[in-house]
Amino acid sequence: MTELIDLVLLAMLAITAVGVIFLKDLFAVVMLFGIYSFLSALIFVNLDAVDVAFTEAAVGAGISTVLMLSTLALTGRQEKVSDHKTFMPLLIVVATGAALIYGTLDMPPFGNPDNPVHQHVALRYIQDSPQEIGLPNMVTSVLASYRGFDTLGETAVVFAAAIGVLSLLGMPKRERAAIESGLESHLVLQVVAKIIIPLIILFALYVQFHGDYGPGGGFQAGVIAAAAIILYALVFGLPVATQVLQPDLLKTLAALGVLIYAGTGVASFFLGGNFLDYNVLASNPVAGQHVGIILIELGVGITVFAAMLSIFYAFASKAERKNIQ
Amino acid sequence: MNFIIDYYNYWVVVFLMMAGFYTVIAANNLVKKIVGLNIFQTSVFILYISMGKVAGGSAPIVADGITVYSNPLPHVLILTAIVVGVATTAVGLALVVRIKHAYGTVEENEFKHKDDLI
Amino acid sequence: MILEMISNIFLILGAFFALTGAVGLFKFPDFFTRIHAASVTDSIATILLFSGLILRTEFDLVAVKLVFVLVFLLLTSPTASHALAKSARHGLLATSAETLSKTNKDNN
Amino acid sequence: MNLWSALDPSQLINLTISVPLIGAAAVVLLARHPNWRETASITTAVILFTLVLAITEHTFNQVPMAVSWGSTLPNINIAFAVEPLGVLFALVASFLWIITTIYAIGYMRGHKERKQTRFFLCFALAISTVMAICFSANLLTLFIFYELLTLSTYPLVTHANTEAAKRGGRVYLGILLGTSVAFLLFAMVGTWVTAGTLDFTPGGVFNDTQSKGMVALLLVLFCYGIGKAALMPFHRWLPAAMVAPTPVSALLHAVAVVKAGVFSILKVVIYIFGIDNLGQIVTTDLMLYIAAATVLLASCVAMTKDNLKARLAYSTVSQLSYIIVGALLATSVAAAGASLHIVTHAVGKITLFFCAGAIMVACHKKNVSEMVGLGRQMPLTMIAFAIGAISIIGLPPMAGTWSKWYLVVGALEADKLIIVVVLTISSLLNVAYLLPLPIKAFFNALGEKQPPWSWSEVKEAPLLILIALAVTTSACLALFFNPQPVIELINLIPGVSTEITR
Amino acid sequence: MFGQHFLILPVVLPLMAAPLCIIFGHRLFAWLLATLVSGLSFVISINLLLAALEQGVLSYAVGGWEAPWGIEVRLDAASAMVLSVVTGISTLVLIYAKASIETEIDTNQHTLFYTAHLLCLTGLSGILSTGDAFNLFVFLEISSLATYTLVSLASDKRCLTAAFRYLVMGTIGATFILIGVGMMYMQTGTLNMMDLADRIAEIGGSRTLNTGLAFILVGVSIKLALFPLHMWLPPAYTHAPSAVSAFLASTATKVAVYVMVRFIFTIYGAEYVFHTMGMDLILLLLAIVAIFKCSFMAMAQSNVKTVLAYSSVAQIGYMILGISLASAAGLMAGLLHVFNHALMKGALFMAVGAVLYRTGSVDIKAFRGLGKKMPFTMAAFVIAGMSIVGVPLTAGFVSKWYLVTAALEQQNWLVAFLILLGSLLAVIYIFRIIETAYLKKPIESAANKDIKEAPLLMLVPMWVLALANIYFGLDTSLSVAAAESTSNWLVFSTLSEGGVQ
Repeated sequence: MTELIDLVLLAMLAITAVGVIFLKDLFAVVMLFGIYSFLSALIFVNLDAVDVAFTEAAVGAGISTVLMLSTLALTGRQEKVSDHKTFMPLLIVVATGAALIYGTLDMPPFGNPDNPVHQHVALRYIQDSPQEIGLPNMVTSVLASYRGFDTLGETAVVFAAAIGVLSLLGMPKRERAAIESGLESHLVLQVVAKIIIPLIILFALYVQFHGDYGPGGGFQAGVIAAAAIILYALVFGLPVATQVLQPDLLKTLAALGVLIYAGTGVASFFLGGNFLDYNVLASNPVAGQHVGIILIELGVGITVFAAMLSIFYAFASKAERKNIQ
Repeated sequence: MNFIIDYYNYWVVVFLMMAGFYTVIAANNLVKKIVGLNIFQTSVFILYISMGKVAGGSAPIVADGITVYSNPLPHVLILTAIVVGVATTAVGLALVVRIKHAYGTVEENEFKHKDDLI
Repeated sequence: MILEMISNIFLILGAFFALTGAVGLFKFPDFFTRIHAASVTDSIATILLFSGLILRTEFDLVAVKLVFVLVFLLLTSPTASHALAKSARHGLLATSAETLSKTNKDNN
Repeated sequence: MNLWSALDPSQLINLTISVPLIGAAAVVLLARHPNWRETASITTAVILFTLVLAITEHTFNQVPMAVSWGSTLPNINIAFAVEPLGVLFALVASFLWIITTIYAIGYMRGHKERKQTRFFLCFALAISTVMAICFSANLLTLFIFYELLTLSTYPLVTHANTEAAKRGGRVYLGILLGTSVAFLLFAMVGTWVTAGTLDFTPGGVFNDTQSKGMVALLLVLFCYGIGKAALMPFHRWLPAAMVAPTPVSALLHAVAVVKAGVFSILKVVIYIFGIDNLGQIVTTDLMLYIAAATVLLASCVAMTKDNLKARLAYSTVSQLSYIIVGALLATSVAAAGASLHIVTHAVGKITLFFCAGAIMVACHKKNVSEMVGLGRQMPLTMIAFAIGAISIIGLPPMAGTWSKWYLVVGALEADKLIIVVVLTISSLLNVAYLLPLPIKAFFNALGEKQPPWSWSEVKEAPLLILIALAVTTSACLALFFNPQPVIELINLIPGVSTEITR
Repeated sequence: MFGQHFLILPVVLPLMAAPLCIIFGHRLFAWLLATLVSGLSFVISINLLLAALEQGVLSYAVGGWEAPWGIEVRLDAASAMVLSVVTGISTLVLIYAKASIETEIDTNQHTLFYTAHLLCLTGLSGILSTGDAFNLFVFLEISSLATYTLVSLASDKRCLTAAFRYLVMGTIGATFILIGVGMMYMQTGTLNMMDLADRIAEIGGSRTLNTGLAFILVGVSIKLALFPLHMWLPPAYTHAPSAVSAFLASTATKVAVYVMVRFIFTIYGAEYVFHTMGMDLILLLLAIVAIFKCSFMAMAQSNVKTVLAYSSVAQIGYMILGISLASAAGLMAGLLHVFNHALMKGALFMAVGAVLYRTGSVDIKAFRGLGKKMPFTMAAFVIAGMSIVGVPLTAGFVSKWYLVTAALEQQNWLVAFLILLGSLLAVIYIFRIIETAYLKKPIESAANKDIKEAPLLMLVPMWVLALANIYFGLDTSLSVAAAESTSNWLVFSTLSEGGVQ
C-alpha cells in the first residue's frame, strides 16, 4: 500500500517538475513549485517523516512561494523565450544523472530494515533516546540534543539569511498607511482574518511547546507564527503590520534567538559540562535535557519567526514602493 | 522485478533532481533558476528521507504497541537542510530584486556586458 | 461495524463531490462559474470526508483535532473563493454571458 | 698589511657582506650632500677591498673561514665559506669596484644624471650581493644572492627611465629571472633530490650511484640556468642592458653581473660536478661546442655593430664563452685558464668601457664611424683603449695573453683541436672588431694632409675618469709582467692547477 | 578551567558576537567587537595549533555525546594551521576594513558588514573544526550565505550579478556535497569522519561510494574554484569590496582546499581515491591547465583586481597539483602553499584596496606613478608580488621549492618544469603592474594631484602580511613543521610512504 501511494505521488512530482521546465508563465511555475513542495510533503508523511513533512509544507509551500510571488510582483511574470543553447545543459544533466543512476546500483534496497543506515548510529537513537533524553519524539531529541550543534548552525543560517536580505533590500521604513495598500475593500477577508489569526498563533504556540511529544518544534512554530503575521500584513496592509511589529524589534528578536541558543550552550560550560551538554542544566540529566531542549527550541522559534517575518517585510515593502511609484 | 521494487524510488528521485538541475542551468530567467534550485534541493531531501524509511515502520515518535520505527537521523538532517534551502532562496530572490532594479531585466541573455552574465 | 459502513459511505460521497468539483473546474465556460463549482462542492466534500474520518476514530483527542481542522477549513476555503471572485470583479473580469452580449452589441 | 688581524677570520665574511650595506645606508642618509655621499661610497669601497685582502692573506695561510646564517629550508643553511676561486672573484670585484665608483662619480657629474642617490644605493647593494655570491657555501645561498643581484641591478638598468630603458629592463629581468627560475632552480632541486646535498664539495657531490641521465640533464640545466653567463641563445639581455649609463655597463660587464654568472658556472663545475667526473658526463661536449659556437657567433655579430657599446657587449658575450669553454674542457689547466680569464677579461673590458664612457662624456659620440680622428682630441683615452683592446685580444705584453695561453694548452691537453682552432679564429676576429677604432682614431683613414698635432684641440674627459683609466690600464700591464700571486691563488683551487700534466 | 573548551571557542565566539553587533547596532561598537573577538579566536587557535603539534589530535564531544552519536569537534595540526590563518587574516582584514569600507559601502550598512563578516568567520572556523560530515555542510552554508552578502555589499552594480552567479554555483556545489554525504551515509550508516573512514576501509569500495566521492569532489571543486568550475570567482573578487576580496581570497578557497584534503586523505584514503579511482591524473591535468590558462587570463586583464583574481585561480592550481601528486611530500607542499598563498593574496588585495581608496579606481592606468605617491602601499605590493613570483627569501619561494621537490621525488620532470614555467607567467603579470607603478609617468590631472599615502589603519595590516611573507620565507620552521606533521598524519594510516610512483 505504502509503495503504491509513494509511486503515485512520485509520478505526480515528475509531472510537476516537467511542467516547471517547460512553462514560460512564471506565475504558473511558482504555483507548480508550491504544489511540488506539497506533494513532497505528502511523500514525507508517507515515508514516516512527519516533522519533515510539516516543515516542508510550511516552508516550501508557504514561505518560499510567498517570497517568489513577491519577487514576481517586482520582476514581471513572463519568461522571455531565449535563443539559449539547450544542448550543453542537457549533456551535463544527462551525464550527472547517469553517474547518479550508476551510484544507485549498489544502494541498499529501499525500505529494507537491515540496511546499514538503520544499523549503526540510528539504533542507539531509537533504543536509548527515550531514556537518555526522556522525549517520545526521537527527531526532537536527536535534533536538539545529539546533533544540537547542527541545529545551532541552522539557526545561524536563518540569521545570516535575514542579514543578507536586509543588507540587500534595506529595512522597510514605518511609513504612514499608503494609498490602496492591503485590501481595505475586502470586508469578509478582514473579518475572517480577525477570527483566524489568533487561532494560527495559538496553534504556533502549541507546535512550539508540544514539539517534544508530537511532530513540530521551534522551527515549524516560528514559520507558522510568521505566516500569521504575513496574513495580517496582506489583509490589513504592510504599514499597519509594521506598526504592530516594528522591523527593528524583529531584527533584535532574530539576534536574540541565536543568543539564547548559544547562551544555553555556554551556560553548560559554566555548569561544568561540554558545550550544549544539557545534562548539567538541572539536578538530574533527564530534567536537564528537558530544560535545555525547551530553551533552545525557544531560541530557534524566535529567530525563525523574526527572520522570516523581516525577510517578508523587506520584500513586501519593496513591492509597495513599486506600486506607489 | 524485485530489483525494480527495490530501486524505483531512487530512480524517480534521480529524475526529479536532474529536472531541477536542468532548470537551474538552462533557464534564462533568474527567478526560474531559483525555482529550479529549490526543486533540485527538495528532490535531494526525498532521497534522504527514502533512505530513512523502514518497511512497515512508523514515525519515530514513541507510542505504545509500536516496535518498528523509521530512522530519525535522516529526518533531522533534512530538517536542517530545508532551513538552509529556504535561507538560500531568500537571499537569492533578494539578489534578483536588486538586479532587476539595477539592470532593468532578469533575463540572462539581456545583460549588456559579457562579464555580467550569470 | 455500522459506523464503519456509514463512514465508508461518507468518504465515497465526499470523494465523489470533490471529483465533480474538479470536473466542473475544467468544464465550465468562465472564471466565475468555475470557481463557483469548485467552492460549493469543496465545502460539502470537506464536511463529508471529515465526518467520515471522525466516525473512524475512537472519539478521543484525534477526533477533536479533526473537528478543529474541519472548522478551520470551513472558515477558510469559502473565504478564499470569495476573495478570488471579488478581486476578479475588481480586476473587471467579465462573465462569458457579458462578453457574449458585448460582442453582439459590437456586431449590430 | 692586514688591518683586520684583530678579528676572527670568519667574521670577515660577514663584514664583506655587511660593509657595503652600511655604505648604502650612509649613501641614503647623506643624500642631501653629494660630496659627503660620494666620499661615503669611496670609503666603503676601500674598506671592502682591505677586507678582501685580509681574507686573501688568510687563504694563503690555509686558514679555514666559514659562517652560517641559520636555515631557511630545513637542513639547508644559508652558509658562507671561503675558497680560493671565490677569493679570486672577490678580489677582482672589490678592486674594480673602487675604480668604478671613482669613475661613476666623474661620469654622473659630467653627465648631470638624475637620481644619483638611488644610483649609488643600488650600486652598493649590488656589490654586497656579489660578495655573498663569492663566498656562498652551497647552491641555495648562491641562488638566493644570484636572484638578489638581478633585482638590485634592475633599477640601474632602467635608470634612464625612457621607453628604451624600460624595454631593456624588461628583457634583462625577463631573461635573467626566467632562466634562473625555469632552469637554475630546477637544476638545484634536481641536485637536492639526487645527491641529497647542495654544499659545494671539492671533487663534486655526484658519485656513480646516481643515474647518468639525471646528472647529464642537470649539467645542461645549470649551463642555461645561469643566464648571467650569456650562453647563446640566452645572451640577448646583455646588449639590451646597454641602455644603462656607462658605469653601470662597466659594473655589469666587468665587475658584477656577468662575472657572477661565469663564476657560478665555474663553481658549479668544480664543486658540484667535479673536474674529473665532468669527462664522463655525456652532455659535456654538447655544451662545450655550444659555448665554442657562441664564441665565434658573438664575435661575428660584434663586427657588424657600429654602436661602440653594443660592439663591446657582443665582445663580452664571446669572451664569457671562453670561460665556459675553459670550464667544460674538464682539464685542470683549462679550468685554471678560465679562472684567470675572469681576472684578465675584467680589467681589459672595464678599460674599454671606461673609454667608451669617456668619449660619451667628452664629445657625446656613440658610434665607431664617428670616431675618426678622435685620437687627436682625446689621445690618453685612445691609448687606454688600445691597451685594453690588445689585452682582450690576448697579445703580449698584456694580461689577456696568459689566460688565453692556458686555455689553449688546456684544449690541447684534452685533445680538442677544434677548440684550439676556435680560440685562434676568435682572437683574429677580436683584432678585426676592436683595433679599427684606435687605428681610425689616430691615423684617420681619409689620408689627406693633417695639420700638426697640438694641445689646443685636446678636450679630454674629466680627471676622475682619466685616473680610473690609468689604474685599469696599468693593471692590464702589471698582470702580464707579474701574474704570480693570482696564479698561486688559482693553484689553491682543488682540482685546478697550471701545471701541464703531460 | 576552560582548557578543554578552547576547541569550540573559535566557532562560538564569532557566532555570539554577530547577534550582539545587530542588537547594539552602532557601527563603531560592531567594529571593535568584531576585531576583538576575531583577535581572541586567533590567539586561541594559535594555542590550539601548538597543542595539536604536541598531541597530534584534539577532540571535543559537543553536547557530551561521544563520537559517532554526537557531533565531534576535532582539530589536528592541518586544521589548526588553516584555522590560525583564517582567524589571523580575518583580524587583520577587520582592522583594515574600518577605513577601507568607508568609501566602498554606504555608512548605514557597516554594522551589517561586520555581522556578515563574523558569520562568515563562524562558518569557516566551523568547517575547519568539525569532525562530522553533515555538520561540515551546515557550516559551509553559513559561510557561503555570509559570503554572498559580503560580495553584494559593494556599491558597484556589477557585484550583484557576480554575487548571484556565485550563489547559484555555490548552492549547486553545496547540494552536490549533500548528495555525496548522503551516499556515504547510505553505505556506512554514520556521519562521523573517523567512523566513516574505518567503515569505508571495511567495505573497500562500491559503486555508490565512488559516486559519492565523485559528487563531493565536484562540489568542493566548485567551492574552491578548480579550473573548469572557477567562473564565479573572478567577477566575485573583482566587484566585491576590497576588504572582502582580501578576506575571501586568502581564506574561503583555502578552507575549501582543506575540505578536499579531508575527504580525500582522511575519509576515503589516498589509496582508494588515487589508485582505485585514478583521481590523481584528473586533478593533475586540471591543476596544470588552471595554472596556465588563468595565468594567461591574468596577463590580459586591465583591472588589477581581476588580475589578482585570476592569479588566485592559478595559485589554487598549485595547491591541487600538490595534492594530486598523492605523496606525503606533495600533500605537504600543497598545504604549505595554502598557508603562504593566504599571506601573499591578503597583502596584495589590501594594497589594491588602498589604491582604490585613494585613487577611486583599480584600473592599471590608475597605478601610473603610484610608486612615488603611495610608496609604502606599493612597497608592500612589491614584496607580496615577489612572493607570488617565488623570489628567494619570500614565502612563495618556500612553497615552490617543496612543490618542485615533491614532483622530482617521483621523477616527474615534466610537472616540475611546468610548475616553474607557471611561476614565470606570474613574473609577467606582476611586473606589468610594478613597472606601471614605478616607471610610468602619472597622468597629470587635478584629481591625481592630491593622492597621498593610505591611512595608517590600512597600512599596518598590509605591512604585517607583507612582512609575514618575508618572515615565513626566512624562518620556515613553524609553517613547515605544521604542514609536515599534518601530511604525515593524514597520509599515515592510508598511504604507503613515497606515494604513487
